[in-house]
Amino acid sequence: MGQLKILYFAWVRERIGRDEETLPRPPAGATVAQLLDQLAATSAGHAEAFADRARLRAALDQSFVPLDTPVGEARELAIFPPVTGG
Amino acid sequence: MGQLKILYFAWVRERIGRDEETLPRPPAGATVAQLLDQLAATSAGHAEAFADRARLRAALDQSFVPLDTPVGEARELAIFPPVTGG
Amino acid sequence: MRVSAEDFDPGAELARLEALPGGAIASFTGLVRDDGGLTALHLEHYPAMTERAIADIVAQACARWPLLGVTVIHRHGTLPVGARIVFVGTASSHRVASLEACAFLIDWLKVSAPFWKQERRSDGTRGWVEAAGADDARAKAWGK
Amino acid sequence: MRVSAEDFDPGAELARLEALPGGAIASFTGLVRDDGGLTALHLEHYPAMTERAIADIVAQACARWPLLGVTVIHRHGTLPVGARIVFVGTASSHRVASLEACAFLIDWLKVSAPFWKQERRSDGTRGWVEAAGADDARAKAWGK
Repeated sequence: MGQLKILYFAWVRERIGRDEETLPRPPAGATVAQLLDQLAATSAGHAEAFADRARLRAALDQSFVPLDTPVGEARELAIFPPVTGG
Repeated sequence: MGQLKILYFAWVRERIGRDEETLPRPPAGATVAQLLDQLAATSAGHAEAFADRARLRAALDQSFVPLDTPVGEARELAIFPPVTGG
Repeated sequence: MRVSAEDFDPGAELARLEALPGGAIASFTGLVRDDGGLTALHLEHYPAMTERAIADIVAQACARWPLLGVTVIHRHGTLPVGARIVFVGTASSHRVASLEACAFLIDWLKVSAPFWKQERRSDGTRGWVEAAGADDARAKAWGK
Repeated sequence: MRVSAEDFDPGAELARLEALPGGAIASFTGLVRDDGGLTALHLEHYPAMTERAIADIVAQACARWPLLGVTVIHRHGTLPVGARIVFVGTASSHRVASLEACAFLIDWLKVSAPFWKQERRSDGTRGWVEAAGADDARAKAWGK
């Protein structure tokens, strides 16, 4: 088992109203997108933040991944808009 | 009529042994290359400097020109190797 | 490589690169630009990922070009108009290598370093900057 | 734009470009590189043509990219190993414009500014540097 820490940044963080939360690690094979479906049911803020998946990016253990990537053994998932640094 | 000032740079200058000379302006239609033929006959240094035309570049009144360009009304001709600045 | 809220001195950064034996130094500095009404940019970042992402970009550049030195500085926090945001400097023995690596690094920072810019305007409004598709296209043009 | 025997301060040049409203500053600095046995480069130039050639290159860059400022400095005379030779700095509102214009300017300086480098070596020999075909090809790649 174990825990999965989830981090939010920029307007994703603002809509959800928190910068992190911790969940039990999802079942083997569950993808980031499936986890977002599950989280979207937990609050109006989550639902709004995750409504348009095309505007979301994800990182597992600090590496960018597509949303259909299985969470696997990762300890940290981050959800955020496309980056705008530089 | 009038005069044509000729400037030499880098190893062209060294082989000729001077950095400039002045000639009567050549006849209408005469090209830079024809002028080099004429100058090559004036000293061993000129002959050596102008032996390999592929290694020479020219400027008429401070603008690069191909060697087959007529000298025309220009007042200053410069002969030099390909540039190596920057 | 530094990620910091602090300002930096581009002249001192260039001097450090000039002291290397390469002879060809390229740099890019990005500042907060006044587009009319902007007072500041606030830069949020993902600290645990930032260092890793920038180290990865620098390693890619070093694998691709013969570089003798690379400096990447990216600030975070609230930066007023005219403040420096980012600096990339490269040193090489080859002019083309230093220029290309510098352009590569800043292009990749734009699309793969986890920073988000929020505009703060003189009318009190705030808005997150949207990613430009052109940046993605330009970074992809470098291939992998 | 300056052609001078004097040294210059890249940090001060960058600061001047940063003071413009653009926000995107690119630079290139070229130094005398120690290739083993070199003690100095002597740079000869054609003064009456140099100013015209550099002004023409800068005008081409300004016609091609939306630049807010351009600095070109090229030294002549005898420059020891480690000395600065050339500086190109560009300021724009657009990252890509400043980077491309900077690369364009240094590429064109290499092939169209009337400077000739002579190497002076520790064994007392001197030799004129031969033009590299690659520089010509790279400058031509920018088109006209």
